Amino acid sequence: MAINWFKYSSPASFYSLAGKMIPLFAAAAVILLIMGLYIGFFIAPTDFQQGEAYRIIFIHVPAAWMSMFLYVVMACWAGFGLAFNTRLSSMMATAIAPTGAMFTFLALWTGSLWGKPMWGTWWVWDARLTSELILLFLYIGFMSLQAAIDDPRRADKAGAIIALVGVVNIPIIYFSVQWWNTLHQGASVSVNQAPAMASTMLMGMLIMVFASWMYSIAVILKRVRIIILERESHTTWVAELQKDGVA
Amino acid sequence: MKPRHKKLAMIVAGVAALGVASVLVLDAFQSNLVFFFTPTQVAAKEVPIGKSFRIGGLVTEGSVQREDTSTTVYFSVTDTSHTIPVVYTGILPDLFKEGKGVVAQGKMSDRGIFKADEVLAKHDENYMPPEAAEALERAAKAQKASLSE
Amino acid sequence: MHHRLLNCNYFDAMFLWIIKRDLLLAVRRRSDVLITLFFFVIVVSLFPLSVGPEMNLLRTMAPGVVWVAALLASMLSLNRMFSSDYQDGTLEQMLISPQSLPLLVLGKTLAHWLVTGLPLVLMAPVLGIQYDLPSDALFVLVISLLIGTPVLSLIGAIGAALTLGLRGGGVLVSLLVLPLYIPILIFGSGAVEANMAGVDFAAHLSLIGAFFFVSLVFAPWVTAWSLRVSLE
Amino acid sequence: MLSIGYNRKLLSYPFIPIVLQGIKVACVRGDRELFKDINFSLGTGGLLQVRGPNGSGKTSLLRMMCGLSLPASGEICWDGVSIGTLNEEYFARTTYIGHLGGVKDDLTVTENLCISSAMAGSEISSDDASKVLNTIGLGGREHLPVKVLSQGQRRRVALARLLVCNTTLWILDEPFVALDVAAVQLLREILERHLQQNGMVVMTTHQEIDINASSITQLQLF
Repeated sequence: MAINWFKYSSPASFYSLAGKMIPLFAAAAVILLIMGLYIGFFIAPTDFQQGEAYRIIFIHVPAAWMSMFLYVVMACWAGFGLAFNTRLSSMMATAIAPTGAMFTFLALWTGSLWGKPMWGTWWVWDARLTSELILLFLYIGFMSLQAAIDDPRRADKAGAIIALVGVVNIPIIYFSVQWWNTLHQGASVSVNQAPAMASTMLMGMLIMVFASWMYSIAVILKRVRIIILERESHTTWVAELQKDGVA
Repeated sequence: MKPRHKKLAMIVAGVAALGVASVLVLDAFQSNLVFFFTPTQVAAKEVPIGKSFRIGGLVTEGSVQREDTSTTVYFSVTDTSHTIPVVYTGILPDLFKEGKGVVAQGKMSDRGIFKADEVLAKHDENYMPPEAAEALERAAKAQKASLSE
Repeated sequence: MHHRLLNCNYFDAMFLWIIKRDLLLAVRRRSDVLITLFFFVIVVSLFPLSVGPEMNLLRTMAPGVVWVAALLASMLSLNRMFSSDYQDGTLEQMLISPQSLPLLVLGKTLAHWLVTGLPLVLMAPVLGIQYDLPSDALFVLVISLLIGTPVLSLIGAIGAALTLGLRGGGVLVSLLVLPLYIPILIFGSGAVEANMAGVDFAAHLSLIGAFFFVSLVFAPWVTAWSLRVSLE
Repeated sequence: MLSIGYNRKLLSYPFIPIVLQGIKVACVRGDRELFKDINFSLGTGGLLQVRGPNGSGKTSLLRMMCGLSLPASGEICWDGVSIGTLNEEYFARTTYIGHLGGVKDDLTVTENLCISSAMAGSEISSDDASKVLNTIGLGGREHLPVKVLSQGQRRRVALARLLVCNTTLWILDEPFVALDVAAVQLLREILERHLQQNGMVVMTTHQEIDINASSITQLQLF
């Protein structure tokens, strides 16, 4: 089956493709979310040292992963847009930022809720927590810079530069628990080691990760559609679309 | 200098600067840029004198003593080679247990006791049901017993 | 008289030209430089007034306070880095000059540091004395500022270039640049604290040094790129 | 032809004809398309006059020709090569004087000229500078800061760069604005001389000024 992928790099055709894909991803997100939460809160066993409070990992860990992952994806799209002057990839970057910021905030917030009963403090200035907080600032900086620039082309490029500069922070967050002896524990799931986690717990968590992915894709596609409409409002295809919508 | 040479010189200078930077980073990671100090470092007097700092390690098995009338707790922190006695008044976090990780902030007193203002529990990255933990522990004990025989 | 000062006859002196030009402009507009310095002094002096004169407390706070004030002061001056050149069209000329733009940017950054960063470094010991810092801690403070403030100028240049000519550029530049400043702040004040605590402080300084070299290589380049984007 | 006091040295114009060419150039500002499918071609010794009402994109087109901004689509080529890939090589052959003169208020007239010409790649001594300033009618004001000069005099400081630069292509945005009769006449002579020496000029102007050139092209924007 031959699909002409380049066809979808134009905003107009991507707009309709995204419209078809959103319901699929949204449905997948809802189903996985229900499954993940059910496993996490009803099936997964109590932890031997943290008791019930550990269950926050089912939200905290996916959120923290997504916060970093989305930043990298955002920077890639932005960099791609900067290098090849492709409008759609810059729009993708703009669409990712709010979701990334949301997940970063969620990771910080749930982590803080976890920290109080487990560590005995809401917040501690160790390397992991500080660098994750910087990540939130970077997302906010990216969004406000883009919001302050009226010309969309300049906004795309300027945002891309700041996003690429901020990428330095990602390895720092990820490796902070290895480089410094932080209060934050090391990774439970990593590429080169067997997970330090019972399998039901791991399954619940991974399902929640997939749920977050599906959710992010659905929301980002939705946002890209809106951005496309805004940016392309002067084109004929948008005008026709609006006419159809009225009729 | 011709422009081409100038460009080359700039690239060489840039690479050299990055080389220096990586040497500096490696150098920094050799020394202690730490969130907490270990009991060994405390014993070796590598810690701030007369200043507040953090000490981290495991709570020594059987060392926790609580006063009946107050919330003052005595325990010691170990990294298996050295052990430092700690005194703390206040509420301990849920995860504070003998044999588990702990990070305490405070000062060394003159008598070699660490007076903590704040005690934080540091848990590890392992998650498992209690039965599994017990089974692991039994296995470890059995192994130990078989080794000592 | 001044034009003789500017008369440099060796080849490829553009880097020096731009530094001399910016220094000359700073001399002609002394008040801009002095405002930054006064800001630094006033912010540092506000803390003893607000937290009380207890010397132990002040000594503990000093590294952090001096570093935060230095950071804010250097940020305050970032807006001026390119805006006047932008308004009178000289920035346009720099962008289409046959000289290497990153090198010109490096020259401007160096000039910026010489008129804003260096005075802060020189001023810091005086302010440290206000906080009753011991002399070796003062020394570490000055060294950490000496290595750290150029990084503030280098990274700040990126933010200044990106926000050129925008509404509310001043606030925006802080939003962009402050997160990137945090590591410098942590290790800069960390070095002084470590020294006061009697612990080895070299690791902190090494890390700031590493930041310096990395930003020396990449920041002018990114700034040049940002300027092209902003002027397009 | 009147003599122009200051003689440029070392004119390095190659005598192979060079062409500045625009192919289907388009410009978008914000959401609005200012122009599209603009074609032009300018050879050695040629003058290209860009005309059009306010807001038709004259300045935008000139900035594209300088390499300050990229066309939304289409290409501008120098000697057959897109100027986007030439960069510094191309910048060494062009001089641009825009709305903003690129003159610093806090520097003196001489300092301004020395620095701007150094930046453009041709350093001059202060003696050369004062000769040029005499020619352009700023004699006696060499050491005044530019901020005390009149609008027309500032404009002259900016235009003085044309007399010291060693470039082929001059891109001038409204060069005659704010100039008095004598200065207009002087600038006309400078331009004519440049064209005779196989230079190239692109300019926008609202005034009707007849310049003698072997080839004059008009480019009308709407």
